[in-house]
Amino acid sequence: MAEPSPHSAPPTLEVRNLQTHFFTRAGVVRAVDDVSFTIGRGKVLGLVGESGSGKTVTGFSIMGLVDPPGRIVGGSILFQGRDLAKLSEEEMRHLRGNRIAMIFQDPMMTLNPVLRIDTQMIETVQAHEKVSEEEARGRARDALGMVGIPSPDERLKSYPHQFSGGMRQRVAIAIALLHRPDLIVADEPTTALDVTIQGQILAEVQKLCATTGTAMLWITHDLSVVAGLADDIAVMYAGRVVEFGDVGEVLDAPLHPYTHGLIGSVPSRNKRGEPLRQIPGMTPSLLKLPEGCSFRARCPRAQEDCLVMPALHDWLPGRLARCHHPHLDEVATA
Amino acid sequence: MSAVVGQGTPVVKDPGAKDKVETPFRRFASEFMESRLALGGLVVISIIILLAILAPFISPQDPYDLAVLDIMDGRMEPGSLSGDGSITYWLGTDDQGRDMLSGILYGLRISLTVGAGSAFIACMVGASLGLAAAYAGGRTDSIIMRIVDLQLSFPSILVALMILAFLGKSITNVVIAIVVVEWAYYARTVRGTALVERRREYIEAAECLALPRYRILFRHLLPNCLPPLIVIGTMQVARAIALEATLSFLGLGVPITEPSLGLLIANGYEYMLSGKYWISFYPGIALLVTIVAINLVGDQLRDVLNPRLQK
Amino acid sequence: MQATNAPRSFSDTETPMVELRGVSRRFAKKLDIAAKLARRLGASVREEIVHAVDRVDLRVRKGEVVGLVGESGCGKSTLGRIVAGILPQSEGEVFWNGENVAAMQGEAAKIGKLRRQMIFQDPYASLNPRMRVADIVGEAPLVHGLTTRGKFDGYVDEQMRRAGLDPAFKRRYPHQFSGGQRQRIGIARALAVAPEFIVCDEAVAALDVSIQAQILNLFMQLRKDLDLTYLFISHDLGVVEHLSDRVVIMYLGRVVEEAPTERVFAAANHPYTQSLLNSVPRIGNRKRAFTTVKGEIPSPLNPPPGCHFHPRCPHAFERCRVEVPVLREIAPGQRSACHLNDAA
Amino acid sequence: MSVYLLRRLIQALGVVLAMSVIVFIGVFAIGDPVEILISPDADQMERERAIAALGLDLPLWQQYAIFLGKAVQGDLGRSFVFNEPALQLILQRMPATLELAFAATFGAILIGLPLGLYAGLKPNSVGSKAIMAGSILGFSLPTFWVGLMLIMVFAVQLGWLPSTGRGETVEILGTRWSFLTADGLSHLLMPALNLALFKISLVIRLTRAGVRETMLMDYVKFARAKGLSPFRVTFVHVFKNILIPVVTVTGLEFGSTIAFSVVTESIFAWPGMGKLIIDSINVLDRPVIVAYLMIVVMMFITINLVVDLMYSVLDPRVRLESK
Amino acid sequence: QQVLNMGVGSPVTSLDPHYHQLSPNNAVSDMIFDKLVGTDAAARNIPGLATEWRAVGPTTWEFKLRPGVKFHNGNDFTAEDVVFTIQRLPNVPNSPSSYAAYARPIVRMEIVDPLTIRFHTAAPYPLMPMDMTNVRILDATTHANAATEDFNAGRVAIGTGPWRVLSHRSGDRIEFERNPNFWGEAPAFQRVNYRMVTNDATRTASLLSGDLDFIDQVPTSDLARLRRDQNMRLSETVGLRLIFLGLDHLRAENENSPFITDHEGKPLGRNPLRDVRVRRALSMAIDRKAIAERVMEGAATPSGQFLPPGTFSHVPDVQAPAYNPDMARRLLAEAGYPNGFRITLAGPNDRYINDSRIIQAVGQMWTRIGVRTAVEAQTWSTFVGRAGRQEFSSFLIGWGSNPDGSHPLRNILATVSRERGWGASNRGRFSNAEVDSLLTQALVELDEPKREQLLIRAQRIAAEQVAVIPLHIQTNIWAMRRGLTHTPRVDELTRAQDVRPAAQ
Ligand SMILES: Nc1ncnc2c1ncn2[C@@H]1O[C@H](COP(=O)(O)OP(=O)(O)OP(=O)(O)O)[C@@H](O)[C@H]1O
Ligand SMILES: Nc1ncnc2c1ncn2[C@@H]1O[C@H](COP(=O)(O)OP(=O)(O)OP(=O)(O)O)[C@@H](O)[C@H]1O
Ligand SMILES: [Mg+2]
Ligand SMILES: [Mg+2]
Repeated sequence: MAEPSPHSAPPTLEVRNLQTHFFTRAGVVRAVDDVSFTIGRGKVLGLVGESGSGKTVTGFSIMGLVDPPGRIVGGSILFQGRDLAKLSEEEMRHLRGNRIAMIFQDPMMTLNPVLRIDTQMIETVQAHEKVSEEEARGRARDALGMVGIPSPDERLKSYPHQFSGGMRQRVAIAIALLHRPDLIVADEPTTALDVTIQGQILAEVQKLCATTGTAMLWITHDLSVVAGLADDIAVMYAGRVVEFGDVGEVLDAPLHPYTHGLIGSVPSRNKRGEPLRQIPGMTPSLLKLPEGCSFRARCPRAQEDCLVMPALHDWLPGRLARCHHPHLDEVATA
Repeated sequence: MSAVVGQGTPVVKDPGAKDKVETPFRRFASEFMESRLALGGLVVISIIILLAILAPFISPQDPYDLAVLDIMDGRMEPGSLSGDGSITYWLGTDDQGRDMLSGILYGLRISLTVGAGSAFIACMVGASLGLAAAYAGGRTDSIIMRIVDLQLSFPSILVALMILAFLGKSITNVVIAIVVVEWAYYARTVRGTALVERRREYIEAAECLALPRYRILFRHLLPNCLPPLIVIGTMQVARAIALEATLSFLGLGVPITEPSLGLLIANGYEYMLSGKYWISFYPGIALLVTIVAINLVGDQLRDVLNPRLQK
Repeated sequence: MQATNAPRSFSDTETPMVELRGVSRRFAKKLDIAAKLARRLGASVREEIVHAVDRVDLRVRKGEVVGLVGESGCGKSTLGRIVAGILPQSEGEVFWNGENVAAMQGEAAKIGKLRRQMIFQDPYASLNPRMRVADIVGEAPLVHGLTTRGKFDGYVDEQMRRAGLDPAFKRRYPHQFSGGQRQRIGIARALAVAPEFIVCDEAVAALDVSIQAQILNLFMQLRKDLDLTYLFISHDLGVVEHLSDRVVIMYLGRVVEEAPTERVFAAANHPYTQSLLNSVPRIGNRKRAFTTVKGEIPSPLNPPPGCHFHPRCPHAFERCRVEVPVLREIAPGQRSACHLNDAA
Repeated sequence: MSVYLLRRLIQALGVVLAMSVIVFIGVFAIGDPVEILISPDADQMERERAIAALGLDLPLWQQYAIFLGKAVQGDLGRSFVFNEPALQLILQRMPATLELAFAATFGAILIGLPLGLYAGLKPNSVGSKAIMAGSILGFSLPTFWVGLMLIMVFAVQLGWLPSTGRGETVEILGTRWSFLTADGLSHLLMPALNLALFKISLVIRLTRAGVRETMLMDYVKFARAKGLSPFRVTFVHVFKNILIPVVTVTGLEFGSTIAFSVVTESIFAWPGMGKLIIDSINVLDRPVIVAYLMIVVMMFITINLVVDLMYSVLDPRVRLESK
Repeated sequence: QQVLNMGVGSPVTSLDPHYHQLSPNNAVSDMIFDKLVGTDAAARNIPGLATEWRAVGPTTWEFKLRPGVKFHNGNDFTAEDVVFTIQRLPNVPNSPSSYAAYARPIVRMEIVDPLTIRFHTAAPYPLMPMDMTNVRILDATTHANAATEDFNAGRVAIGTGPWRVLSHRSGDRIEFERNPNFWGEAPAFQRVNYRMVTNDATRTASLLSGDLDFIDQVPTSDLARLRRDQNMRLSETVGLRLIFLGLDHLRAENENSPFITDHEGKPLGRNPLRDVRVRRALSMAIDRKAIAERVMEGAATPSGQFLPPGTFSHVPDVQAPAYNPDMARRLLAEAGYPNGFRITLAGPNDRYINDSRIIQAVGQMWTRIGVRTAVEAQTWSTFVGRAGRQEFSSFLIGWGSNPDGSHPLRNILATVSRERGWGASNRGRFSNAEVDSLLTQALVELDEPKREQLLIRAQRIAAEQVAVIPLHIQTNIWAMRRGLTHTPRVDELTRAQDVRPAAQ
């Protein structure tokens, strides 16, 4: 996370020490507990981490869509310099779908099954701009065209169930693009899709980012997607960002032992037929996180001092890691 | 075949693994307890069931024994002393000189028997047929489901009326009538759930393990169809009690000499205008409390057992 | 333990452990009286038939790991189920150690079935939520007489340990385990009936990367320890590449290509295989432009005629639209179903 | 669509036929109408004459065959008691019952939907807890009891509403309706409320459950993520989805509303079909019982069909062909 | 007050006066039509459309018709209409309970002049005037081809009576208008709204709330309240309906009666009810006063016979049996049942006033003398069929008599005989030769005092033999708002002409 130089514009999004907790009967779930990262204009940040590490909650926190019993309890979310965490619901509503858009994971569930596509698109246009229905329809048609849906005029009159998963996800992306937002939060938008369809969508997203200059937070657990798509990467573990940096650098020479293990366990990183490198143990429950570094119990490098929670420290320029004993040695060899 | 586990596959240990085994029942129970209202309902039902079971021992009078009733004690106000001075009618008497308190306690017995009995039998019949339909599929399925449709396409109260008109009055016949009316709900519910459950992979796994069919049906499929069954079961108990009351009101319920709550209400109902409220008021309260309590419990069960609302 | 599972070589002459010959599976929605009547009256109704698996030949030799790859709905699971004996085929024959499964009787049939086990995709749905782990694992052995009531505990413990589970957990219920642990329970359950052949249907797809590695390692370990044979169904090419000796690629119910693993990844022949390989993001490929296969996957309800892939194929020509290509050997151990091979 | 309708038609025919057999045998088994209908001082000769006059001297299957033959021509027999065609008798009374049932159903939706919506949107508020508690009461109170209480309070004690009967009617299209006159409405209010009570609870619960379930759906969250106003999210995205179960269930319940009007009608002396059937059962007026049940079955079938069609209108995912 | 809102408890099923013998139908017919012989409130014959009648020969009755009577549509009433009416009686299609019986004794009709008609019978027939109190006269021209539906639709509900039908909504209400040309006393109201409110409690509630001015079949449970209410008036009279217990006389002395066992539930091997001492004991064990006061709330008079005092052929010296449980026990012991036995008492629960309550009360009383009684109440439709098939050992039933002892004797106490048409409702199969012979004589005796003596003797024997156990005669009760008066009728008919504004 390079310090923004004083004369350049603020980054599109800067999340600092974000904390979002769920106050359940069983106790406080620290779903997001100290997350920080920055996304510059037109950049793609890949947010990776295992299931339950708090990626989605981070996304919803940015959108201001954390539902009770969840609440943002700390930190700031600076969007073009404004702290979203401090905005009123009404102000937030004006940003949502307008300046910040979101794409959800499951394309089968994100569109309202009983409303036609045009209704769902036009209402989005009209929610933020006073335009005639005709004009809104025109915008919707253009957006559909942009994501590569053939004969958008006809398609507007369809219901979601008449589309395949890939098509629906494209509609969702089109809806996100309606107001040419400055930031798109994409929560695993291709995970539910087939490989070839995922390829199509990724290609389109790449093209769009390049043409519109929109910044993108791409949430996924698939390191290979991030590798191909993102500029920067943030790795989450148990509600915290444990590593942040340029995609290439991080993937080639991860600092944090967790990132290290994660990348190591990707099959294609391993020699065929040989046992995969694996991280022993499993992710701890967010309800009762161990004291100190939450990765401690699974970490081969853990030592006494790991009983103290490490801070996200920039060990190298633009390379941050939350670890007392990062793999600095390998950076040198890489 | 060695059972050696290499270091590549470490045994997963979980601290505190041995202390408490959270059975599905226990988990369900703790979730159920979360609603104080439902807990209250459960307590009330327990008390009511206890009262009903103990009725012969705690009620001042055997309201079914014509020898101890005296019409000269008929329609006495709550708190009156019987003609021979032997008992105090705390809740008054009905037209036959029947102690209302005893009548209500015994009436609870009958209402609960009818309600629970008919719900239970209907559940057994309906669940078996529904399960068979879902598992066998094909022709069996469509025959059973057509019968269910037929049954459901017919207003329950009319069916019950017809059956009772045909069979005559008795507790058994009321139970039969309610079973005939309600089995179809169970069958449909179980079939619906079973159709979903039987596509789940654990059933395939059981088939893959070449387990006998009955075992798959009753050990794997049935237990997983239970939650919705329990929910409609409780609700249907309440419904059955209300239905019995209505049938009694329409003159086709249990015999007059063994009055259920419904019949007590129907009897006393004629006295409402003349101010002898207690003859139907107290049984009415008893009926209401019972049904409300059952519904409260059923309601919470529905929430707890609903997979879609499960956390 | 640094044993390498170097690719083995197999002779074509030995009897395959599992062989499918011309196996098809159709799912049909039959017309009822009303629909038939309506058709007679001129309404345009027809039977809807899904050719989930369409004339597939497949051989798996003892000790081999065969990867089965393809996109959603192409019939991988259906094929896996047929092999595991859960689902009967509509046509064709399945052989187990050279014996026609359909002809097997009584005890032999049961043993044959038990020898082929399956591990399922969804770790949450594949365990009966109302049974304790001990019962899930031990039920079948007990029923089939592989163990007795007296030895039950020890038997279950052994299976659990082998799958990397602490036997202390055996009185627990599935919901008390994480996804990876559940998958281990599923594995223990399958191992408990002493199988020789295991169908893994997307067995790691639902798991996190770090857990996925644990399970994959377990599979490989077991293969070595117990001399198991796998049919490994997956849509994750990376996993398949890592694990299998041979890869079979399916598209809309048909096998389009089949080859040893290195060969597939080095010299894929079928255009579908090629585009599949191209679309897969690789961790090694940084900031690259994704290439795309055009078009959507067609519905298996009415697949395109001829070669199913032709509407999306960049090389399609006239013949592809009308004639179904046959699977032909194009290189040693490599077979492909594409008309381009004839043209060449 | 045509296949679907055809299928429903065939099913309906089967159901009606099966029903007619069951009903015929059932009604036959209940008792001998002659015993009830005949004057107690009628001697044996008169008795035999009556039996022959009513066609009860034939074997059951012959009676059924005759019935079926006539039924095909739209004649469901003549009432023993009224000496009028049973069908006509029932059709005469149907408007009163329909009026009552419609009033109850619409009332239930009008009252239940907003309450359920509120309870679903604010599940933890005191108001919604009160609503839910109230709805359990509504479920639990026996209809007949509530009916009498209503009369006691609103007619006898307060004198606000007429106690029983149907009010003034206006003739439209050959049938008489009372909901168009003030007097008629005032008569309709209490019985409709009585009948609606259970449905109100039902609608409240359905709505609440629907809202709670729908609120958890991704598409609702997505709607919010689009920046839509809470109003639009609730009343377009959520509402349209919960309308589906509510309409389906209330539609299906419409049949049972008609059936349950038996109780309400007899309490409020409402001259509808429900009262007719109770009276007919009491005097074993077989043709009326059979005709009533046949009509009810057909009504149920029609209602179910209408509900299904409505369902497909409301929910575009449901294509009738694929059912 | 121009409009009278009446609420009746039983539905009127047809406006055809010859379709179905049913009190509610008869009441409405009495408002629309007239009979040759009318009956006053005490059921005594009074001139109707006939001004006088007499037996002009042993087999000939002559009726003089009232002159100047017009039907509602203006047609004149003549002897032709009488002939037409009598001929129509057996020819009403589908009638389940017809009036044909009243036409059967008449073998020939003779029109002497337009206002005189003679009925010829095969044998002497003393009951002719009473029969004529049941036959409503139709118009030969208007009703020539009228079907029941035409009456029900109101099209031909045209008679000579005090009210004309304005509209009829079956099962709901009938609206009447005063017939300005009525030959008798002019009705007091311009319009009558005759509504059927079958639920007892709602009927009372409607009266209390003012929706109705007048109701019949007042539930006994509401009597106390209505008596107290300043704004309400009651009108009551002892009726003609006896509530009694039927006993099994069918099973011979050494046979088992179906619902009688010993205390262990084993069959007795004999039928105790064939022993008159047992029957007497059962009768004595019943505290009729308690039933009349407690169960019926005063709306009944204990009775030992079918007819109330003051009616033709009432037996003056037969009183309601006195309550004497000790004597009853003694009689039982004498008969060989010192410990009693078990019996089931059956009865309807929806037919007579408090029917199921009465059998429970009787059950209490019998149980006290050692006859352990189980009580079985069922709907009338089930009950009446079983009773008719002699399935019960003892049962409660009622009988509404014509005010002539021959009516109950012939139908309930006479030996069942198909040829004579006797014993139509003799469900206990009582049979006594002496009763039969007295009845035979009475049925052809034209001399009224002689006939009355024959009937009294027959009834006395039946009472001594305890053929049935009479309980009480119901009191007919109507209730109305203050400001109305009503002449209560023993025959239970609720007719608008009996209601008038009260004299201020
Ligand atoms: N409403 C809630 N109440 C309680 N805990 C919640 C709630 N929503 C999320 N959590 C918890 O927050 C944690 C983070 O969840 P989140 O959905 O952000 O994970 P994720 O990284 O997106 O995982 P996945 O890859 O499975 O989508 C989880 O442990 C989850 O249990
Ligand atoms: N029981 C069934 N009834 C009807 N159609 C079925 C059934 N099972 C599978 N199919 C159809 O057969 C086709 C192949 O299904 P299958 O599950 O084998 O695909 P798959 O390759 O495993 O897909 P996925 O990757 O989604 O698991 C699909 O189109 C599916 O809809
Ligand atoms: Mg997520
Ligand atoms: Mg699959």
